Amino acid sequence: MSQRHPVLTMTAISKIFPGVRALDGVDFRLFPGEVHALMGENGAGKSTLIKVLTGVYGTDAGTITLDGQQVSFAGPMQATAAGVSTVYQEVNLLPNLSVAENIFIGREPRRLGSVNWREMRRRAQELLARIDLHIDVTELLGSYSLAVQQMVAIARAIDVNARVLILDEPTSSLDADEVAQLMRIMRQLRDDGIAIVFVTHFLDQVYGIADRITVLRNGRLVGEYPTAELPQIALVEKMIGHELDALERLDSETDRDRAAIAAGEPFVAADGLGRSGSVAPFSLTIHAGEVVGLAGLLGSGRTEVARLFFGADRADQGRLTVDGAPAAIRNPVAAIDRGVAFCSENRRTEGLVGELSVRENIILAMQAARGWLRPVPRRKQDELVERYIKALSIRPADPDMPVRNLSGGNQQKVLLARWLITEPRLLILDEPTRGIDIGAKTEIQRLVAQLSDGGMAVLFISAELEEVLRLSHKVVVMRDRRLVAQLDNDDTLDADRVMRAIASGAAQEGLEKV
Amino acid sequence: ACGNSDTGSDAGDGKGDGNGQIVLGFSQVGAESGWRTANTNSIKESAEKAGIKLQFDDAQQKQENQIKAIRNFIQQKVDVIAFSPVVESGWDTVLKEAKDAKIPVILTDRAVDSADKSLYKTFIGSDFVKEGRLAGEWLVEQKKSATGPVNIVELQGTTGSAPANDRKKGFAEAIAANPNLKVVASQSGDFTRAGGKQVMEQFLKANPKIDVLFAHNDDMGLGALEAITAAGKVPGKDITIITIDAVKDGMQALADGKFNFIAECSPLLGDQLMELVKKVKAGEEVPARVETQETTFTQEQAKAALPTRKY
Amino acid sequence: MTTTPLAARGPRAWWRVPQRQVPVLATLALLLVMYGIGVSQYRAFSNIQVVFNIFIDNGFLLVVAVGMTFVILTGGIDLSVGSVVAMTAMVSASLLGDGVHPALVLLIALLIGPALGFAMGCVIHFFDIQPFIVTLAGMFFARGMCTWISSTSIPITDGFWTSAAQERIRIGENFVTVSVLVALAVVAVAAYTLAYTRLGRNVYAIGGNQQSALLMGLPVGRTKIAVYTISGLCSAIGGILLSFYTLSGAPLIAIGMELDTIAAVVIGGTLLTGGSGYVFGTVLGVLVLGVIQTLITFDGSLSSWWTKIVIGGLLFAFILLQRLVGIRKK
Amino acid sequence: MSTARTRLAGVTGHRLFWPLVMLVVLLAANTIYRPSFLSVELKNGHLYGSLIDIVRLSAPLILVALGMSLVIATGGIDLSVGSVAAVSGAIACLYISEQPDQNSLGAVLTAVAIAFGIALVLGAWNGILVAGIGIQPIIATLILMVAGRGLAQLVTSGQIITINSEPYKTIGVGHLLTLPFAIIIALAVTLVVAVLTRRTALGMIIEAVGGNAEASRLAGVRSRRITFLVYVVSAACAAVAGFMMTANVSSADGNAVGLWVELDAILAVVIGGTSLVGGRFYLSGTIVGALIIQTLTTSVYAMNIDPQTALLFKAVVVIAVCLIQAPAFRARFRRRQAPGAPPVAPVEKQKEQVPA
Ligand SMILES: Nc1ncnc2c1ncn2[C@@H]1O[C@H](COP(=O)(O)OP(=O)(O)OP(=O)(O)O)[C@@H](O)[C@H]1O
Ligand SMILES: Nc1ncnc2c1ncn2[C@@H]1O[C@H](COP(=O)(O)OP(=O)(O)OP(=O)(O)O)[C@@H](O)[C@H]1O
Ligand SMILES: [Mg+2]
Ligand SMILES: [Mg+2]
Repeated sequence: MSQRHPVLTMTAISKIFPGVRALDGVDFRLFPGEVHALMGENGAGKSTLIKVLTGVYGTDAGTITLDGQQVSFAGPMQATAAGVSTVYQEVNLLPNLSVAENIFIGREPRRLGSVNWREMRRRAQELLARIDLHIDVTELLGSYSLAVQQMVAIARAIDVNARVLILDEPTSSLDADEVAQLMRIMRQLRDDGIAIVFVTHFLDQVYGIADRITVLRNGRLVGEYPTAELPQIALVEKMIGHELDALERLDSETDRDRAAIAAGEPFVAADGLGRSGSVAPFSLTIHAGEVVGLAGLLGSGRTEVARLFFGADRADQGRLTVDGAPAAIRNPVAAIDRGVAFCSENRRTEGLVGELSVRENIILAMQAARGWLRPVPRRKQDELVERYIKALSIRPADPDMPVRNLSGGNQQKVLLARWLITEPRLLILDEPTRGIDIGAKTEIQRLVAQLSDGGMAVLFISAELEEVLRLSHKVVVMRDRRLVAQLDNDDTLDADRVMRAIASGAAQEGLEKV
Repeated sequence: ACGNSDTGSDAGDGKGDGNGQIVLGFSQVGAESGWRTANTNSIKESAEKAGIKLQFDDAQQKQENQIKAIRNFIQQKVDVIAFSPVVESGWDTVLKEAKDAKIPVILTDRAVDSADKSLYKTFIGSDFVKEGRLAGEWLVEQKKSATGPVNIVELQGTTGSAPANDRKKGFAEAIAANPNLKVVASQSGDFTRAGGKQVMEQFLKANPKIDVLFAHNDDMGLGALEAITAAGKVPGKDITIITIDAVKDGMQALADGKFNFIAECSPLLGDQLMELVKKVKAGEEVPARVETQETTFTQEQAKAALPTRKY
Repeated sequence: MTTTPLAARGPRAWWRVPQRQVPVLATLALLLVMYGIGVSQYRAFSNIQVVFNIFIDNGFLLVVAVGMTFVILTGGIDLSVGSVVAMTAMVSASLLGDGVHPALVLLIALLIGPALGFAMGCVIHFFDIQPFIVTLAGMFFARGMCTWISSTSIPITDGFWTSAAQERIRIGENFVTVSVLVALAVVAVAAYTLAYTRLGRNVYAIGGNQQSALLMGLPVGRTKIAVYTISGLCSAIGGILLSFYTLSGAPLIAIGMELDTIAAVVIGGTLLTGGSGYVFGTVLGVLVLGVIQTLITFDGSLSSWWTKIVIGGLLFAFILLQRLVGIRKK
Repeated sequence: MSTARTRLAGVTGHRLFWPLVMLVVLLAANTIYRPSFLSVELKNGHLYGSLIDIVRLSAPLILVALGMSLVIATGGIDLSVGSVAAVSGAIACLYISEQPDQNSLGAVLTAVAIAFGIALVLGAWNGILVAGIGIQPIIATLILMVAGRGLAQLVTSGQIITINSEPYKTIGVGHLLTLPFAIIIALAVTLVVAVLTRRTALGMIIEAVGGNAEASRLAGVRSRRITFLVYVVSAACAAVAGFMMTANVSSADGNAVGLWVELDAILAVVIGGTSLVGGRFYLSGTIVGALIIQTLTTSVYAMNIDPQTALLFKAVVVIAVCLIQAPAFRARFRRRQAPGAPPVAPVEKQKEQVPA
């Protein structure tokens, strides 16, 4: 393999942000026809390396050669023109344009110089069909869920005739099925001789497809390895930089006494709650100390359910009781007053305020609940922020850094910290582990378990069925925007059964029917 | 002079009426100063007195708006159109339209520079150049015995506006008669008191010896008064103050000895205008130019005139 | 291995208006209502010429507003338009006064605006300075040029200009002017550009999210500069039309026009944050302002201050209804 | 690297550094033109001089700009400040002019209270349109900008109301401890706004709303209430500025008071480093911005620049201010001097997004 010429080489790349050395002499090689995984903890410098390559950032040192020619792109436009097609980490699309346009903008099919809309729609439909996405391509992109948007971004990238395809955490909000689709396409492209850079925190995906792995740690290169020669344990050790003792399995969590939990009064109970055009009426109870997992396919309406509980959207049918008393949760303020917290899936548009510092983002919800006249005392702020920066290992550990300068995973942790410090009674987590590295992920899972032990109710949504199963006492299955089953997470429940429930959409297995 | 009463009046709802009442479409520049408001009120009152129905339009200081208003008057088929042009140039097109529609036009307050004099019947108003000249001539007369240089500062109106241009020109022409009279500083005070005050403050600091202040209107002069007092000088004595307009507050200052001379620019041309409207409507011959009755005031004259001033 | 197709949305009936067009259509409906009120109140209002006059009197505003639409769609703003209009008219008048050939004058006048726009666009893009402040400086500059050229208004007597100004294009009983045709042509070209060219689509993209547009490999810098150049060009055309309209150049003309244009664009449903809006909406916005003004002239009983209060009131009523209609249809 | 150098970098890197440099340059230019420009003397127990004038005259602008900073921080804009200033000044003067004893302190206080109250109502009107009905701020406040001007003229009947009230006059031209009273008021209001926003959590919450409204809503911030509030505060500031402007000349001119002040205020805010997109706001920057603008105006008069070219001069200075302030511009310069220095990444500030 090393006999072939790399299509891309990056040598001794350094990138310094004010106060942060994001990349320090990193080398990277990419060969045609391979899938090359770029691995590292949150903040290791993966996204920065990619942005340096495509010219979003200038380098402070180092050279880049593409096809033996030294290049220095002034921006993604030039990179794209040179055959480097990229899906950046956050979904960077245009919510105000249609899906079709998002795929084709910049290279729209034209006739006599003017954009050929009909052709564009047709080709968009075709392309999305290839990745098995059947949506109305004339609709505005912004009206679709994050996962759909991620698929669209992928579709856009793979349609270009590129020699190098870069995918920065493309799978962070995708379900198993979509991931499988993506893998299939990646294989196809690889076989066509395209070089693919693949960033992810899912080890099984890496071992499922990657030919080689480059590991970064703290902005430095750890090494480059053929996948076959690097066992999983070794990979993780290389990423975190020490022995893997902190990562013991979390399996005791679901052993807690489900009966005891269920015997108590439910904390919240939805009775026929629904919103026309969004979620069909459903009933669901969540007890104190209970973790309820929501499973379902992309766009099945899990996020919408969460938003109804939180008052982010207003329910137009049914009732909600909190602590046995009817509660009209019409807006987030009302929900927060009753001890409900909602960590939304789209940290960029619905979560963080990019310009504000890590500290301010963390205390925002707490402050909002206290009202602006009673500021959280500085000492308390410092103490809380300090604690959660440590607990979630947010890096860099600088509370005054604007949050937009943090890496994606670290941003996610900040968002989580915001809600944890409010000590809610019901914590709704919508994809809380999106883009988070394995170390931190285990940490978060443990935290959730611990909190629920302490009596907190948790509604847990994740694209990873594994995770849902591991944490929840009860798994609620959604399909086509209706709640189709509630499964107790006893010894008999496994991913397979949940998948079957999703697929059949019915409760043939004697499960509680809704 | 009060604004609320106008709206209550039944002056015109645009539907026109067939009882032979003359309908006059009048487009005013705006309501940018007390002078202008007095002008508007004079016209409204006179129209009512003369039994003429007034279609009033306020152009908010924009020529575009005035042209639009005239077009609309044509559509409404008013009997006579009158307007105070915001600027001198650029009226030919719309005036031709009026002519084609056989609606006579009267200019008030300011002239236009159309080459084709048949586009309007007559002009009634003041001559800004003359006002500046009157101010300058009085000064020349006062200072004819002065041996040393006389330092004059000038507060101009809004840069680019017709009164500012003309008054500056007239004044400069007049004082050219005496080489001792020199304008040492000239800035725009935007016709406002605050502007006059602010500019005068700096004049006083930058020029140790100021003998004369010439302000393009009373308001700027009144603002400058405050700056002069604050600088520890006595207005009217240490600094001779000449202004134009003769609005009430200005006349008061003149009577109090704070101003020295005002060249009048009378806004009260309502009655004269209505006379002309009737004549024009009746098809009678009218003079090509009618000047408003205007005068100048010294301190003594102001004391005498003040009790009977209307605005 | 296959995903269940996402819950399909009902087939779109042919008569169902796409969501995105609802605000514009609501605006159109309200405009018609307002016109209807005028007709019912004032007899002469129903003359077709009144409608034509609205176009004649607002032709230059329309052209300038079209340019502003481009800028606002990218999320920017151009405060210099009013001054550039005045400067163009001033330059034309003074050159014509000097006896320069009208064709050459036209060319020069049409170059100055875009040149200034281009310069402002470059400063905005390359030095990453807020458009507001850059175009404000541009506004001062252009207005300063006006008073610098002449502090008095300059009449135009050139034959080409006067004939362009006074040429009446008959439509039955009524007429429009050359300006109206020019304005409509500009609208058509702009609408085509926005909908059917890459430049136009990039304009929307930048307004949606500039950072994303950059990462998607779109020519952000080029588009931004182009947009301010286009706005400069439209202002220049507007300036020419204004000089047709008034047959003169005056240093203080078109003061505050930037606010009128921004108002027209925003009333037409374009978001000031960028990314959403249509040229057709802008046309409606200009017409709304025109109709309000015509209503007030036809009324003819308002004092100066009531005129302003009523303009504010009508604007409020219109925007409120626009919001309510828009919300209900959603 | 030497500590002196890093310290220097710390100073030049400060947000206020370049605006202050500009201010100093303007003052220096004036001093070169007329060496006595900077001199301040004591006249009748009052400080007297061009510098004092500049600060006193910028007081109303500072006030308006403070309110505007908060509005802009929420991502809005308030065009109506000039009209609100005119209305409140007109109402106060009208009330005073109708009193038998214009010098009665009680009457003046009542006048100011009434006018202030009405200004709050106008601010609330703006707030309701923006926060309640959801009209775009620029157009919502444009309504009051137009109608408010008419309102002010209605109050004054299109005339200039001249008053003769010492207590009222004090607001504009009085002195306290040798300092112009207007400066003291401006300082006091600045202090109040600063304490209100920086000692409570209001400032951060405003910045959160301006930075990402949806995220703030989902974090439990009552964004509408905050948005509403800033328009009221802005109107309140404008009202005080209106009192100052009218007291300065002891008369209310419904047409001229506060004309175009909204543009100056926005310019001051922007020069001060606050982005029009919303988010972070800098009160100290705003004040420096206002001082720069007033210095510029005063320079035109003090250096006797021909009014016909005054605007060109302003254009040049404004563009110089923003160029020098722009990091991208300075970086370009530095790179030319020291080749090899890192190029700047074109990271544009964007609303509602957190690039990874
Ligand atoms: N614009 C910026 N300004 C300052 N620091 C930055 C900027 N962008 C990234 N960084 C810092 O650079 C480091 C590397 O970030 P990067 O986004 O490359 O991490 P990553 O490996 O992609 O992490 P993740 O897995 O969380 O996405 C982080 O410490 C981050 O805080
Ligand atoms: N077929 C569809 N047509 C249009 N919009 C859809 C469709 N499917 C999903 N959406 C969009 O996706 C969202 C609904 O999915 P929601 O986010 O509730 O699902 P989810 O189960 O959380 O899935 P995801 O994994 O996508 O987050 C809505 O905002 C909706 O607009
Ligand atoms: Mg990353
Ligand atoms: Mg979801």
